Amino acid sequence: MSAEFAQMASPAAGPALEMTGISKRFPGVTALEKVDLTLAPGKVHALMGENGAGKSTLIKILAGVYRKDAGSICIGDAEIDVRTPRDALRLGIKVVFQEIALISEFTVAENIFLESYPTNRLGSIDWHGIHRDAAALFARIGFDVDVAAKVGDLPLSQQQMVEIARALAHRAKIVVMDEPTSSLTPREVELLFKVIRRLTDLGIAVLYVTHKLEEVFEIADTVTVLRDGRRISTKPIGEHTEDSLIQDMIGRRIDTLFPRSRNKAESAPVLAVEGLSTARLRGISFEVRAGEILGFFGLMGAGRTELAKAIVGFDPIHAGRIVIDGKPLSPHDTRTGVGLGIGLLTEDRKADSLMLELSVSHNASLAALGEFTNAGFVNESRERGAVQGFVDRFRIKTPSLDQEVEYLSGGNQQKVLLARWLMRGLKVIVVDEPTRGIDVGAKSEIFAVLDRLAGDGLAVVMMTSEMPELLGLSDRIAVMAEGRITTIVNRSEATQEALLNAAIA
Amino acid sequence: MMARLLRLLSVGAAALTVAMTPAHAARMPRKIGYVTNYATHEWYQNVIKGMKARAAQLGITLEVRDANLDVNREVSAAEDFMAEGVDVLIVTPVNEGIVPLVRRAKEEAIPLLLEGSPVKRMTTMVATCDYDTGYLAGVEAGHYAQSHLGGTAKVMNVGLPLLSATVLRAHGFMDGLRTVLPGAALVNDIDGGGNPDTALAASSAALARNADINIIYGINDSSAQGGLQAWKASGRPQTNLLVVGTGGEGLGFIHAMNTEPAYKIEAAMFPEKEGFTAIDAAVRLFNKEKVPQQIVSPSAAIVGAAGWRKYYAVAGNVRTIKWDAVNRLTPPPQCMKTADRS
Amino acid sequence: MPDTVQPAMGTPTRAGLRANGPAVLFVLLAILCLAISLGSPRFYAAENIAGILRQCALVLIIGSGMTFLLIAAEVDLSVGAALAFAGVVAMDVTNQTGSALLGALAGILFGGFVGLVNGIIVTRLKVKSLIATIATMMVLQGSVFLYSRQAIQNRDQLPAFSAISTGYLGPVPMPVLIAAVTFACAYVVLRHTLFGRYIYAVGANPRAARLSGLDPDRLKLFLFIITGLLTGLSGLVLASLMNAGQPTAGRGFELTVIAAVILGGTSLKGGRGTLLGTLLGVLILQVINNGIIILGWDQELQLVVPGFVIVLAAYLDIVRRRADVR
Amino acid sequence: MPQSPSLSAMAKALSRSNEAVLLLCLALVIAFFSLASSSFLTILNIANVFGQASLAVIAGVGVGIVVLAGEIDISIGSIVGAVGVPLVVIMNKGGSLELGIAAALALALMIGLVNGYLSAYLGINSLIVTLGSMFVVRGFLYLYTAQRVIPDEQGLESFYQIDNGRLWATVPYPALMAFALLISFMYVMRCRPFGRHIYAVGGNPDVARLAGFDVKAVKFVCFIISALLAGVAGILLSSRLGSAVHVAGLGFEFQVVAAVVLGGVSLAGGVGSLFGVALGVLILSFLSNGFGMLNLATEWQLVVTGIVIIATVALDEFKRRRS
Repeated sequence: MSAEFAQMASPAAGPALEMTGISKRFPGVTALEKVDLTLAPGKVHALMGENGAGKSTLIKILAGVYRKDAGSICIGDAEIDVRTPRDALRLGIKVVFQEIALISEFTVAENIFLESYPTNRLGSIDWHGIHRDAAALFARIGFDVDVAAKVGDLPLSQQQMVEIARALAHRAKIVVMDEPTSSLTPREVELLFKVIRRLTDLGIAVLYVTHKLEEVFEIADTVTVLRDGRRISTKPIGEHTEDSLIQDMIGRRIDTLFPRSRNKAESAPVLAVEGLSTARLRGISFEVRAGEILGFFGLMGAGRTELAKAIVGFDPIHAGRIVIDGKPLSPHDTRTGVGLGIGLLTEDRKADSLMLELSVSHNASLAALGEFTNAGFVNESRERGAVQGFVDRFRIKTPSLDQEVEYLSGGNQQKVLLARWLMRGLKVIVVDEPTRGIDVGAKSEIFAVLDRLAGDGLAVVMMTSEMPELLGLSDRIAVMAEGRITTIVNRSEATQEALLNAAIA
Repeated sequence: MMARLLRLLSVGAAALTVAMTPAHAARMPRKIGYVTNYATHEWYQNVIKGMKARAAQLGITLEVRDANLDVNREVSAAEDFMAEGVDVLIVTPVNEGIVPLVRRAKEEAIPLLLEGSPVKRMTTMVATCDYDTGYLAGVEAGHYAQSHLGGTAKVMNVGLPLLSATVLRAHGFMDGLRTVLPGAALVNDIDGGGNPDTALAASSAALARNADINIIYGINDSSAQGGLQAWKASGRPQTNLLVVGTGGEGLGFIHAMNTEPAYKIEAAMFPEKEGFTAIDAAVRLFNKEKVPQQIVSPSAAIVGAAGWRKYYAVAGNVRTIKWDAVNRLTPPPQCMKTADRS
Repeated sequence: MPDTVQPAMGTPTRAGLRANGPAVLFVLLAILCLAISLGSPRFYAAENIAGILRQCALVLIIGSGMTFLLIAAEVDLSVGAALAFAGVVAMDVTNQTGSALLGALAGILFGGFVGLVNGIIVTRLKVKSLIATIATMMVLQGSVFLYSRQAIQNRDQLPAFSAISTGYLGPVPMPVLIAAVTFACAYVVLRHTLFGRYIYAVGANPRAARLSGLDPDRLKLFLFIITGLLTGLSGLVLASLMNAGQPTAGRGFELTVIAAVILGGTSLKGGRGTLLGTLLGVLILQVINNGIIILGWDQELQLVVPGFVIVLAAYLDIVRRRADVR
Repeated sequence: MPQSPSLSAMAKALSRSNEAVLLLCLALVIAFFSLASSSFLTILNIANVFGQASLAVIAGVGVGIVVLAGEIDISIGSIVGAVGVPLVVIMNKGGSLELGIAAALALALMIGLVNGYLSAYLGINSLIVTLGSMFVVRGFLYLYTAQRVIPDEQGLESFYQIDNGRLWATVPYPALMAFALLISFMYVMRCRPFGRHIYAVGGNPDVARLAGFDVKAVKFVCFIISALLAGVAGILLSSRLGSAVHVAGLGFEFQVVAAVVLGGVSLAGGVGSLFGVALGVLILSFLSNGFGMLNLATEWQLVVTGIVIIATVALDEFKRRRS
C-alpha cells in the first residue's frame, strides 16, 4: 500500500490539470462561457459561486457526465477527452458528488472497488483482498469504519468518507468535492478537512466546490469564483476578504438577503407541541405564536426533519400532543393536520413533494384543490386563475401553467410548492431547509415570502442548518440535539458559538 | 348432491353388475390412477363419475389427478402415480406430448390405458369415435335439413383446431351431412377455442363476414352454444336454423334442447359410459388380456327433446344416465377414421 | 441537481393529459378501419359494427377501472378470473331468486367484493399489486369451481336477463350503451372531479399526496373496489350474452384489458394516462381482432398483431416524450 | 478485523435476507406432507419433484437475473414453447440433435436480443415489451404449427434421455442440469464482476452509470441470459414431451414470476438472490406434488397456492418494514 501512495505523491511539477476556454450550452441557457481553471498538485482549489453559476456543470464536464461544447482539458501537456465517468477515473479524476454515488445494498468495501473489482487469475472477485485493502485505505486517511457494513446503514458523513476512500483506491491525482459539507456536523467537517489535508500531503490536487465562506478561508489555497457561467476571478485566498468574495459571487451585499419588515409578534400561540416523542424524538415541547418565526437549529441527525414530519401528522408519534389554535391534531393523520391549517415544505422536494410528471398548475393547486371544487367538480378556470396569481406574485419562471414541474429550476419548484400551501388558508407553515439547492437570487425571494407570511400573522416553523438563515430570519431559535430541545433563545441573545455548543451538548 | 348422484349411479349400476362382470372372476387391480386433462370441465366430471361408480362396484381404489390442460403437469402427475406404484394408469392425453410417458410406463411395466384420444406407441385406448360421432350427427342433420331447411346446408363450424379429436368431429359431420346433401357447404370454419366466450366472439365476427348459413356445428356443447348466442345477439330469428352440438357433456345441451328452438341435434358421447368402459378396460389390461388398439365407447345422435330423455333423467342440477338404454347401444368394432390416419 | 437547466422551455405540453397521445392512436385506428374495409366491405355492415362494439363493451367497462388503477400506479390481474366468477354468481342468484335485477346486483357486488379484497391485500398487507392479483387470480380460478363445477344455465329463460346483452335501445345494443355510460362517468370523474385529480396525484407521488392531506391507501382501496364493481358489471353482461354463467370464461381477459389500456398511452409507472386513450386502445385491438376474421386471415394473427401494436405504441409514446423535452 | 471480513459480510447478508425463512417454509411443507401421505417421502418421489421443478428453476434463474437488474421478462412461457419447433423439425428433417439444440438456442437468443434491444436500448418498459413478444412469439408458434403437436419422428435415444434419463436410475438429468446452472449463476452473481454489476444496475442505475458501467449493456445481456435459459428449459420440456408442443409453457411466466417474488427478489430490482428463487420454485413444486398425493382437487390447489404466495410475500414485506 505505502508504495502506491509514494508514487502518488509525485513532486509538484507543473499543474495537475488545466481547463481552458470551457463552454457549455443547454437549450435555452448558456451554462458555461469560456471558463479557465488550473489545479496544482497538493493544493486545494476552491470553486465558488451561487447556485446556477455553473459550478456543477463544470465538474460534471470534468467527471465525464456532460460533454463540453468548446475548450480543452489538459493533464500535463497532453490534452485529454473525458467521455464517460470511467474515462475520468482512468485519467485519475475522482468527483465526489453531493448525492452520494454508492450502492446502498452493497458493503463499504465493495463500494470502494465498485469500478474495478480486484479479481484472481480465474477472474473471480477476490473478496478477502477487497476487505483487506479497504480497511487499509481507511487506516490511511485515519478514518474508522466497518468495511463489512452495508453502506445504506451508515450515516451520510461516513458515506462521504467512503466516496473519498474510493478516490484513493483508484489512485486519483485529482479529487473534486461538490458541496461536501452541506450535510455534515461541525465535528464531521473537522474530520473532512483533516482527510483533505491528508490528500494534499499525498500530492493530490483537490477541487473544492462550495458556497460557504468560512470553509474556503479555512481549507483553500486558491479560489475561483463563477457567476452566470463566467469566471469572475481566480486569486490566492490571502487576497480575499469575506466581502470581496461575496462581491464576486453575487455582486450584491449580503444584508440585502434578509429583509425584515416585521417587529416581534406578541399574539397568542397558534401551534403548541407538548411532550412529543417518537422513535427519534424525546419529550419535545414548544409554542409558536401567530406572526412569529421559530427557527430550529441542530446538527445532522438532531431530529429536525423527524420533528417537522411528526407535527404535521406525516409520521406516527409515541406520546405527546400537538395543538393548533386550541384544537388537537390527531397524530399520524395529515388530513386533520391540513384541515387545521398546518402544512410542511419538505427538505427533499423530489421524494416528498413534487409530482414531477404533472403540471405546474396541478402541483400548485394540490393542497387547495378542495376550495375550487363544488359538488366534487373542480372549477378549472378558478383553479388556474389562482395559480396564475401565485406564478405572477412569486415570479415563477415557467413557459405555461401546463409545463411539467420536472423541468423547472430548483428555486421555481420551491416557489410552486410554497404556492401549494399558501393557496389554502394556513395557520402554521413548517419549512424544512427551505433553501436547500436553491440559488441565492431565489433564496432572498423565499426569505422575503417567509417574512411576509409571518407579517400576515402566520406562525412559521423553520428547520435549517444554515446559521445565517437562522439568525437572519427567526424571532426565536430552538436548538436540538439527539432528538431533544436543548434550549430556546430569543434571537437577540443568540450567538453562533452559544448555538453550536447547545447543538453539540 | 354429489353423494346423492353417486348413490343413484351405483344403484343403477348394481342392477347391471350381473350382466357386465366377466363370467370368470378376474383378478382385480388394487389401485388405479387416472390423470385427466381438465377435471373442472363437465365432460370429465361425468367421465370420472362413471369411473368412480364402476370402480366402486369392483372394489378398486381410484385416484384422480388433473393436468388442468397442461401436458407438462400431466406427465408429472403420471410420474407421481408411477412412483406411488399404481396397478394401472389411465391417462386422458392433453395432446401427443405424452409419447415418452408411454415408453416410461412400458419400461416400468405399468399398464397404461389412454382415454379419449390416441398417441403413438400406445397399447390401447378407450374412446368414442370422434369422426363417427360427427358423422352420425351429420346424417341426422342432413335429414333434418331436407325436411325443414329446404334441402340446403350451409355450415358454420365452431371448431377447435387445437385438438385433432375435435377436428375429426367436424370432418365427420360434413362427410355425414354430404351423404344426404352432397351439396352441403362449409361456409365458415372458425376457431372457437372450445370455450363459450371465445366461440361467441369469433362466431359473431364470422357471421358478420358471411351470415349466409343455416347450420351451426359446434365441436363441443360450449362451442355450439357460443355460436348460437352469437346468432341471437346479431338479432336473427332461429327459424331456418339448425344447431348441432357435440359431446352431451352435461346439463348444457339438455337445457338448450329444451329452450332453444334451433338446437335440435346433439352428437352425444355419453361420458359416464366412457368412464365405465375405461375401468373395465383397465381391468383387462391388468389381467394381460389381449385388447384391440381402440376399445370403442358408444355414441349416438340425439334428435329433439324426446331424444335426450331416452338416455338421461334430470332432477334439478343433477342428470342421471339411463344405463340400460346406453348399454343397449352397440359401438362399432372400430372407427371409420382416427387421428393417426387423419 | 441544484442548477437544473430548463430544457423544456417553450414547448408547453398538457401534463398528465398528453393531448397529442390519443391523436396518434386515432390516426392508427382510422388507417386500420380504412385498410380493412378496403379488404372487405362487410366490415362496415351495421351488424359487424354492432358486433365489434359489443366486444369492445366488455373490455372498455373493465378498462375504465383499470385505467384508474394504472394511473394510481397499481394493477389488477385478477379481473379475468373475477369476470367469470361474477357471471356465475349473477346467473345463479337470478335462478335462485327468479329476479334478474337481484342477480345483476349480486354479480356486480361480488365483483366489488373481490376488488375490496385485492385492495386490502395491497394497501394493508403491502403486497405489490402485480403479485397480489396474480395470487387472487389463482384463488378465484379455483374457488369458482368450488362454487359451481358446471356452467349455470339461465334456467327460467328470464327474458330480462338476456335483454341485458341482446336488447337494443333504438339502434344501440344494450352492452354498448352500458359501456358508453360507464365510460362517460369515468371520463368525467377522472377529468373534472377532485377524486380524478387525486388519482393522478397519488400515482405521481403518494408521499406528496399524503402531505397534502390525502389518504393514498384509502384512495387505492376505492380504485380496486371500483375496478371490481366494473368487472362484476362486465361479467354480468358476458353471462347474459352467453345466457349462462360460465366458470371457464374470461381466461387471459386481464391481458386484453391491460394491453388496451397500455396501448392507450397510460404509464405503468403511474401519474400519466387518459381514458380517451383507453377507449382508442380498446377500439384498435377489437378492430384488429375482428378485421383478421373478416378478412379470413389465420386467427393466430390475433395474437401476433396486437403484440406488435402494443410495443409500437409504447415506442411512439417514448419518441413523442423525447420530442416534448426538446 | 479479527475474522475474515468477507465471511462476516456474508453472514450479515444472510441474516438480512429471507432465505432462512424460505428454507423453514420448505421444511414445513415437506414435513407436513410426509406426515399426511405415506407415499410422499420416498426417494423416487422426491427425485421426481426435483426433476419437475428443474424447468422452473432454470427459467427462474433467468427471470430472477432480469428482475434483479430492475426489469421483468414475461415472454419466457412463449419461448419455452417456441424453441421446441426448430429442435424437433430439424431432427425430423434428419438433422442431428446437436444441430436441433443449436437452432433452438439460436431462436431463444434471437428473441432475447429483441427483448433486450427494445427494453434496454429503446427504453420501452420491459413489461410491455415482453408482453408484446409473449403474444407475438406464441402467435407465430401457432401459425407455424397450425396448432398441432409436431412429434419427434427420429426417436433419437439421446433426445429422449435429455429429460427422461436418470443418474443411477433416480436423479433426473434435468435436476442435475438445473443444479449445475443454478450453482454457476449463483457464483456469477456473487463472485464475478458482471454479477455485481447486475445488482448495482438494479439497485441504483444512476450510481451504476457514474461508476462507469454500461447500464444498457448490462440489462441487454440480462434479457439474453433469461431468453437462453428459457430456451434450455424449452429443450428439456420438448424432450420430456417427445415433441414440439404448441401450447407448451402457456402461463409458465406467471408460475415463474410468482416463484421469483416468493423467493424474495424485489420487483424494484437490486435485492434478492438466485438461491431464494430456487427455494421459491421448490416450495411451489412440493406444494403441487403434495396436493396431488392428498388428491386435492385442482380448484383447492389453486386456492391454497394463491394464499401461500400472498402470505409469504406479505410476511417478507412485514419483516422488511420492521428492520
